[in-house]
Amino acid sequence: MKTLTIVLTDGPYISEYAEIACKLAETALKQYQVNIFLYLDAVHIPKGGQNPSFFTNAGELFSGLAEKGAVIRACARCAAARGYFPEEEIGGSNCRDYFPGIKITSLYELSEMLTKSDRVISLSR
Amino acid sequence: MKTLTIVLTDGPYISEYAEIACKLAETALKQYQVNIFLYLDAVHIPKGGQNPSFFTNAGELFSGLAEKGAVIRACARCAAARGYFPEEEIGGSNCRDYFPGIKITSLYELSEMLTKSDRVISLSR
Amino acid sequence: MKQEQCDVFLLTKPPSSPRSDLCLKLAVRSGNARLYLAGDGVYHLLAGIEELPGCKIFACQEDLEARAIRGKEKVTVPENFYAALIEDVMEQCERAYTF
Amino acid sequence: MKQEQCDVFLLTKPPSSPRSDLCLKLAVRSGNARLYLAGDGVYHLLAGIEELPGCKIFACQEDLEARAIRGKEKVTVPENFYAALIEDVMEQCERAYTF
Amino acid sequence: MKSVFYLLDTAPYSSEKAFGALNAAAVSLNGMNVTLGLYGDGVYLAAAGQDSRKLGVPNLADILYAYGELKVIVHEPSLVERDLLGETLIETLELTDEEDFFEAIEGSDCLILL
Amino acid sequence: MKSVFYLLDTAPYSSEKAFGALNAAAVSLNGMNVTLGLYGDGVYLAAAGQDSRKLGVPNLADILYAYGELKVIVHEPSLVERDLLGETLIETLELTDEEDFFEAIEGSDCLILL
Repeated sequence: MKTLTIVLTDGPYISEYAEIACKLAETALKQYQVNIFLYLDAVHIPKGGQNPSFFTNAGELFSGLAEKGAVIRACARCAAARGYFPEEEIGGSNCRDYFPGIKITSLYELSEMLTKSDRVISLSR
Repeated sequence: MKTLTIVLTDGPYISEYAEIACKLAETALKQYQVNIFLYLDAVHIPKGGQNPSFFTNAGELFSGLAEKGAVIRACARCAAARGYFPEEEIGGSNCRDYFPGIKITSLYELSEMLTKSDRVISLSR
Repeated sequence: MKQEQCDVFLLTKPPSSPRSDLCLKLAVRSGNARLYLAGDGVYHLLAGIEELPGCKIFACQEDLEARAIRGKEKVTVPENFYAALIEDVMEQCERAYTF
Repeated sequence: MKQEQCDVFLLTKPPSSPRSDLCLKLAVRSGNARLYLAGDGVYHLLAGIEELPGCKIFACQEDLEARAIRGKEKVTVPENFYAALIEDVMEQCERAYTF
Repeated sequence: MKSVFYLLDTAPYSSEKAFGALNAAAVSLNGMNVTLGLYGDGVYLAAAGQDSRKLGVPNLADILYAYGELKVIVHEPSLVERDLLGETLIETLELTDEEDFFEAIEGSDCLILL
Repeated sequence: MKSVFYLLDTAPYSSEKAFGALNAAAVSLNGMNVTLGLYGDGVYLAAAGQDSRKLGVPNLADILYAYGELKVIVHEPSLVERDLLGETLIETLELTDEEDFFEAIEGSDCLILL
């Protein structure tokens, strides 16, 4: 099975890239392995408790992607800077502030993802 | 006493505006009233638990400003979208995820701040 | 859906962005580019991007509608933009770029 | 420190930014502008911004050093950039703008 | 401050900034003289016929209509650069040349860019 | 993927993107052929003599030196546009014209912009 990796750097709402990434991943998941690496501000995307009155909940969207098999990882340095930390794993996540299915990992995971990918898409402002 | 209001829209670390705002506010507080309104991604600035290994902790900087008298408020809609909610007030904050001294308020507070200001500085990418 | 080898470009930036310039330069160099416009990328239709040599243009319906930009004769608006894009990116193209 | 009425501009964007253009246009219109360069704003020194008519230029020392940009004869590098800026913004100027 | 000029220089929909600028301008109407200036990529907000239902986000043109008392001016050179001058534009907006646009900025007590 | 081209088109220090691009390029050295391309405002990273101590942030030039095995190319037309060509530049970087820069992008298995 071919693999697509998506690299994101923007947080939710401020730009539309979380939503575009979600549409790409949703489509690709029907046939392919999908990895998503959350870098810089994108580590805010899986934060629990989002309640955007006028937009679609980005955390739920990404949690849904993880449920469908997407491997979603957040950069540990970027996450720690912004107050998200890895702890013991519950519900497929190792961060209590994150939606299920999304883990904090080292930046080396990005390199691993790229090595195993057939295509890479990066989206950023 | 004259009043300076600073409007921010970027989150911490991704841009240097939180730090520049802090330098401006720190200086202005010696003589003036300082208001800071956190809008859009800037509502991430007061998040607790930030641990940026290579940068200065933005949450601590802003909490320090509040301690010195700066009035720092975050937009309720932007905060809710990103998972921050007002609850009962503890330590000068009404959000359990925020550093002390920084409150979530309605966007109307921005208008109030502007009306009462002698100068306004907005910083954004 | 066999086709000759092409390069795919996903462009989400408006014409004013330096990233748009870079994207279009690479697309013209490709000689056989499939340029997918989403987000603010659809604003390139105002500037006549469909005349770019060697580029076949696709635009995203919902982004066109939100931004009130009309499609054009030489521009394909797929029923499912992201399905068409993913198929091209994963199966059809030699190189894939995102701007 | 009495001085004639001026306008203050804080510019933190590099020359490529459209906001820099807007800032410099307004500064030239002012006729008596005090232009404070911080952050990427200090890159304007490479392009000779100190020759802009009617503009007095100030630059932030720590931003110059980080970016390896040298000061210039006509450019003031205050010992305390933010103190000078706040004094100008709060007490001296007629209008204050940030870009 | 008795007046505020919000300058929007980013395109609608791709970022929250246009939505944020509209909301901020709207709340400021309460007690201040407010101008929203569309400049650079911000002028894309002037296009008539926006329909964001399929995108699932607020229709920003509808918000403009909803605050009819908000003064919105459009920097005409930015429209020209973006090939928008020949398109149908929202009729409640006021096209201004660069001189008038700058005078509106200079005539306001403060300028806010998001 | 056996090779990756990271394109940095934002200036250092004002944003985390330069720091992020350097770190991402550095970890990718482990098993991939990596090129970091400085383009547009990204070429400001090429200036020699950066000293960020007073700013209290990492010295990005030092990170470049620390990863000597990282191939860094600089888009010369961007340097010229920014009046940087006459300045002292970090000597380990390779200046390339537009043709060579684009060929380096096209010769990589993927292009990542942060």
